[in-house]
Amino acid sequence: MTSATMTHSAPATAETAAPFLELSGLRKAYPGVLALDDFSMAVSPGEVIGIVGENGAGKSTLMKILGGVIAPDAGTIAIDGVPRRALGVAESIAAGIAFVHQELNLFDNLDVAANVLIGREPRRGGWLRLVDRERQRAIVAPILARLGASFGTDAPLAGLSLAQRQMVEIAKALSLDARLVILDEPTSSLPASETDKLLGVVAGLKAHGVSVIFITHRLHEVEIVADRVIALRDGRTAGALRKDEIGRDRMVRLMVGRTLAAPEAAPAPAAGAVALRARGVRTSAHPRGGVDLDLRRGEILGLAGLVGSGRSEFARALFGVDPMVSGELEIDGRPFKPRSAADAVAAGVFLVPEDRKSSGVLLDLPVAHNITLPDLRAHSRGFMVSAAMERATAEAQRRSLSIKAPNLATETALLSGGNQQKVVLAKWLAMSPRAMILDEPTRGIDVGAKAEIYRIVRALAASGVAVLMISSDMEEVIGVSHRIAVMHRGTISGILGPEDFGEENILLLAIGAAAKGNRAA
Amino acid sequence: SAADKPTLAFVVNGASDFWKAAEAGMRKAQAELPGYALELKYPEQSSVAIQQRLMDDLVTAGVKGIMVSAVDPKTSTDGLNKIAAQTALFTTDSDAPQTNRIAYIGSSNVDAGKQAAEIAKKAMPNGGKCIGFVGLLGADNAKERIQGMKDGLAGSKISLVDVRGDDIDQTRAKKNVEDALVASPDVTCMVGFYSYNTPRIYEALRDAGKLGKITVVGFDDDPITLGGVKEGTIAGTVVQQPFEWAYRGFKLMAAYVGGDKSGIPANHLIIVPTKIIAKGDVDAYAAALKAMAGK
Amino acid sequence: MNKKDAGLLALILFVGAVVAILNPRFLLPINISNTSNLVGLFGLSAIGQAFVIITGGIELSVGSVIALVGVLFVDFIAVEGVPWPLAFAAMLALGVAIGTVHGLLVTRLRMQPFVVTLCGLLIYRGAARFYTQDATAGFGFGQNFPTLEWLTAGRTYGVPHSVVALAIVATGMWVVLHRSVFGRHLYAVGKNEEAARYSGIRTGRVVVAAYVICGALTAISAVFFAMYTRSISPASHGNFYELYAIAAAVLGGFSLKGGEGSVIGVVLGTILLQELQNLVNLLGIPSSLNFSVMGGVILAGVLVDGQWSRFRERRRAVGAASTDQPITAPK
Amino acid sequence: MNKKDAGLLALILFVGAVVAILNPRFLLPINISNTSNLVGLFGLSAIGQAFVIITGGIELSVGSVIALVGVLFVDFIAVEGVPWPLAFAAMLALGVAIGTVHGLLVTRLRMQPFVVTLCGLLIYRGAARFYTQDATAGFGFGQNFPTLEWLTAGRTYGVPHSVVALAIVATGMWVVLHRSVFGRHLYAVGKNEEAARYSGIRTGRVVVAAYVICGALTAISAVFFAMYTRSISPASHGNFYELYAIAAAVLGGFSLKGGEGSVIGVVLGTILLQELQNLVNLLGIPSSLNFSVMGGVILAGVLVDGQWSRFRERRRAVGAASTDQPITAPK
Ligand SMILES: Nc1ncnc2c1ncn2[C@@H]1O[C@H](COP(=O)(O)OP(=O)(O)OP(=O)(O)O)[C@@H](O)[C@H]1O
Ligand SMILES: Nc1ncnc2c1ncn2[C@@H]1O[C@H](COP(=O)(O)OP(=O)(O)OP(=O)(O)O)[C@@H](O)[C@H]1O
Ligand SMILES: [Mg+2]
Ligand SMILES: [Mg+2]
Repeated sequence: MTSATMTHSAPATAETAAPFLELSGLRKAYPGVLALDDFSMAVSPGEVIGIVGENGAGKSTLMKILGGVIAPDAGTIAIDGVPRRALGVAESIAAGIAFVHQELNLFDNLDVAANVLIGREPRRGGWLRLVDRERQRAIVAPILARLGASFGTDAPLAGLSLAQRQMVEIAKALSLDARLVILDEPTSSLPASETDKLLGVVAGLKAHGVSVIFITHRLHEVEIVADRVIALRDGRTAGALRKDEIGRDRMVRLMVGRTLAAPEAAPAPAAGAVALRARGVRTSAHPRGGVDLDLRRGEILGLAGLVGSGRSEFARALFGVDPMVSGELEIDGRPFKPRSAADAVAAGVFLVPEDRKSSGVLLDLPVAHNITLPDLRAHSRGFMVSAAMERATAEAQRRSLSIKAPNLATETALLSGGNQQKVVLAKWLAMSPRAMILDEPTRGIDVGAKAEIYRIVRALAASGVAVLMISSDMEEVIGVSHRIAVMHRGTISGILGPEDFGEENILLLAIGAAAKGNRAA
Repeated sequence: SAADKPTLAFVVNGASDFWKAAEAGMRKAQAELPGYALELKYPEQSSVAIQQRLMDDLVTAGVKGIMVSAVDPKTSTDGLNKIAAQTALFTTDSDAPQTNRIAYIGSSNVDAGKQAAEIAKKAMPNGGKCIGFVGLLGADNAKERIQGMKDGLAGSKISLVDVRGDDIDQTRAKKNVEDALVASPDVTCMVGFYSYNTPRIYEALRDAGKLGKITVVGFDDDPITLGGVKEGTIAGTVVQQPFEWAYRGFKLMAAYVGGDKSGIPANHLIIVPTKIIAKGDVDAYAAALKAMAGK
Repeated sequence: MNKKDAGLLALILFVGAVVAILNPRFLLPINISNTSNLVGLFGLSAIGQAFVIITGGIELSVGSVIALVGVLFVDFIAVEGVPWPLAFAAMLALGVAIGTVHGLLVTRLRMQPFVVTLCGLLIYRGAARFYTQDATAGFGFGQNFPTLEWLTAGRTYGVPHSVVALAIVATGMWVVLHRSVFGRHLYAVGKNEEAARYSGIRTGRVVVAAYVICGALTAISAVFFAMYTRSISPASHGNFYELYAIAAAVLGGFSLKGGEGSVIGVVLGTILLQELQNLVNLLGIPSSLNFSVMGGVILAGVLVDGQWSRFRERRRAVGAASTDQPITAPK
Repeated sequence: MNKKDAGLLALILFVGAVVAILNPRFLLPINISNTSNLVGLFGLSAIGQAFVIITGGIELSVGSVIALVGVLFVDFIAVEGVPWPLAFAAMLALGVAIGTVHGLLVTRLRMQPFVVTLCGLLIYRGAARFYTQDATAGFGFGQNFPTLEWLTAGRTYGVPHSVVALAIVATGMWVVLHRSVFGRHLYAVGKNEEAARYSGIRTGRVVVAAYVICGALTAISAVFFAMYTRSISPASHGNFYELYAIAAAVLGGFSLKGGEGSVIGVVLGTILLQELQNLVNLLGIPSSLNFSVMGGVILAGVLVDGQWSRFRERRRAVGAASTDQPITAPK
């Protein structure tokens, strides 16, 4: 941080300093939904505010208003006591608000330094407005160092992993000399180790007198860093908690309006036959690895590991969308060589992909069309789609998964994240799966919807389906799985039975060390 | 008003300056035919389909007579007959003798080609090697002119070794000349078969400093072509008389529609011969053009 | 028929009414018959184009294919003496082959449709010109093919058979696009190829099929064009016809991003374009302005449509703010 | 110069070598001078097109603008007697105005660039034809503008001044695109418009600026074309030139999706295209095959480039697997 920041933030503590940002009566409507309603809040220098809320509660909407990306329909935003109706992006930046968006805003065709300083390039050459590359490097390099990044300022962004990209996004916010940094689900694609690093950065910002707004669905992170928590529900403030009041149960109660039972222990796995057998499966991300795994009927096998350990690639290879470099697969004892997703679907191997928006659902199709899409032929007479058969299937799924949608013709985009994820599940449950692969099935989904998804997954396993659940959420892996396999550099570094479940064991295996009391590796 | 008068239309084969003289002929005819509304129509593209639909629409609009320079007369027999069944149809520029057209008024492209050969023979008594340039190699008028020229050159020491097409793209027309100068240094004569080819030859030769060293034979009466002829750097040009076609054509149509069929010769052909314009003829020709345009 | 299509139909009728008032001969059966004949010809290739556009692709080689198929077909039957049904089958096969190659280049080798079909535009045009050495392909005097001519260029009670062909093809393609499994897959692929693939759709095949349909329909329309003009100058025949087809689709409510549009829309778009050409000729507007009128109407149509949609959306947003979104209530 | 550009340069040299062996006259200074003159003319408009393509747009009206500006410019100076610097300024202003309108329609009214510029293609062509009533605009015999002619069509030591103009423009645009803030914003907008907007870039302005640059460069190239042909037939002048410009950009490594490409690439692409045209004439290939040769080479070039990138990517993936992500131990 440079002197600019220091002058803004006299060494005052969060409790005593006067707020520099005050929001009052903010309101924002979208087609069919009131995303934010009469919202007020004040931010003091050096304060870390956690914002929690279910999917669609309005968190991102609030932040977009602060970032100047959208304008509120009503209300005022006062900065240093000067009230305004709305901010533009440039005004927001000028006011010292930095923003790490939930959806990454990076450019594949530029290098790291250009990405960090995009829109604020150091200039030379007068009216020619050339980019001063030397100064650009000089500004970005220390920030990368501070974040402990393993890549340099000139690295092309195209070569970076998701986690590394998230770091670039954070570097961007830091480079702004901000008075307020907004992090919208910054950890949703980060593993525990990177998350810790990020939480450290947040503490550092606070120490420099910078305020932070931290949005996340991972409630324990809020417990660690936040001075204050505001819970949103249906666009309204559902309540606020002081530092000493912050706790998982209280937050959940504010978010959903009641307490949630902790996830029940997984029922004992039925000793089913092997449904899916993988031997030496290698993918292009880890051509030196090789996955050996047996997935049994009726079990939920958790697959943990660090980002980039190759879990998603393995899942996609099973599903036929990514090529397998080598290795063999069997389904119910018969060889299985999926060359496309269609092959996998025909064999009863289904995938709920990591990225719901780009590959899970077709956002502007009606819910019913999404549900029957993979199996349209079964809903057709001759080659004509039968609307009646389609409606029947979709209705059945809607009921059994309790999908909340005005009706089946609603565009899927209008549903909340959790309900969209249920639609993804519904399209596979309507066919009869043999093996179901779930890749981060609750990513970006709120606690209430999570619990429902767990219920669905358990019911699925209980009906004899083999379930492989990839997750970076420790609570989830431990709470839902019957067994946990841990992946490291494209190989399975160990498999844990329920007796050995524990965060430490999983992490040790994830970094390639042996777990304590590990039996099954 | 114009709408009440019987309408006669002259349909050309595509947008080109060539037909500006025909417009002048039409104006002269109009002055003498106050009882008729005369129109000259350009199809928006030089294509059979578009010309056909233009004529269909004219028939629908109730024209009493059409004189057409068919884009492709040889193969348009049925289409032209369809028009002829509904209105008085005349042809011009290139004939369609198999159709039920009432008469053809125009010149012969083969004869024009032969006249070009005359210019070449006169300019190069010791023989030479010619290369030609044209817009569309496959078009009938191009083929007939090329054939006529070859026929006219037969037996002389002059040969037409190649003809390059440019798709009526002026940039390529000029570049083709430049490339020909590079590719065939032994060429002693160049022929511009379409009206714009000769000016492009003239300019490319001028740029290359070869003006006057290579014999240029032209067609039609682009101002640059006429200027070159007068200057002596172009050996001569063969001109058609679209002014006459339009003027006499409209008069003929008006008479025919009015019931007077005496103007139609027995062979249904009214040939307006092409002319060679050499250095000494330019001034008189230009003056005549001016007079015809009524300016 | 959706709202967009209805709006387009209203526009067609309105323009028609204005023209009819200015020149009542517009309504003569023969004029309607002539214009609808061209609607038939251009409509066939426009429907083919529509299938490609729905996948988010574009087919720029249409005009060149019409020229190539035209010269080959006429040459086969008029010069080589091939029986016309055989020649027609060969042309259909050629269209399918061209579509397949384009589809495979786009899906297997991941080339951009614009690039693939731009190269096609150049290559097929050159091939057509080379085949006849730039000469016009046409029928000799008195060379007649009564059955073929009746089928392609004939009229029954004044209805041109090209319109009958368009009606049959449009009906068939309407069923395929709006009612069949394949049509559903087409829309899915056009909207989001990746999500469609992850749903187990063989997206490559769907896209190839769209190009094949386009190739086949283009070949059919090429034969109709050839029998209409009876003369194919390979350098100019069909020039810019792909733009007419694309313009018809765009007027008919298609998005070039894919995943949107209807068969009725593209047929109505074709009708409007031909109506415009007809009115230029009938109202005595200088034909040099023909292109400008067409461009102006397309621009205005798309503009009004876009602004109208945005207006409606904004209104919906305001109206909806009062009602609440159903949320995931915990049980 | 990146690897793609180097590959293209190698291809140009290789083709040149083959042609030179088959016909040594290819290397005559006058031939190189003539061909480079056309590279200059087409290169100017291709660079303009490149700016639009980088934003993910496309400019189809280039050929029509070249015709419209051509007839107006020649008419102004040859008939109306406007001093040529004034006429040139007016043409530049027209180009800028056209670019501004296109840019605003694309950004403000959110119309698709393909649709906007397709309408432009039709409207400007019609306007050019209407302006001269389809007559050719040209100079009278002996009508000379020595300074203007020397500037646009002259040569110095055999170097055509169009090449000098291209060199100046290309250098300037290289700085703009690859070194300036605006250039960086162009790439950002082309790759991810939304993210660029979130980064505080005024994306609308950037896109409009790209269309304005394209309009201005097209107007300049139109004046050069007009002074080269000295005669503008409004119905055919510049037909398909937009496709040449797009083809040059695509050959030069641009993606029509936006965000990719370099000034050197588009210049090299233009050189290759003109080299191909030149070889058709020099090797005595029938001119009917001209288009096919061009199409074939573009297809092959893009194909090889695409497959080569994919191959390299796969190899890189394999190579990268040995190094792992940095990780920290759990607490
Ligand atoms: N551009 C938009 N158009 C229409 N509706 C929108 C738009 N953006 C957000 N919404 C709706 O506004 C509501 C609030 O969304 P917002 O993104 O703020 O939620 P969130 O609390 O960030 O949820 P999540 O935890 O899923 O990120 C949701 O119902 C959402 O569907
Ligand atoms: N968006 C991305 N861009 C570039 N590389 C990526 C991206 N996502 C993953 N990778 C790379 O692909 C390889 C395998 O990643 P994969 O997604 O299979 O890992 P994972 O264990 O599933 O992690 P995640 O938690 O991100 O799903 C890694 O080398 C990673 O760096
Ligand atoms: Mg959010
Ligand atoms: Mg993953």
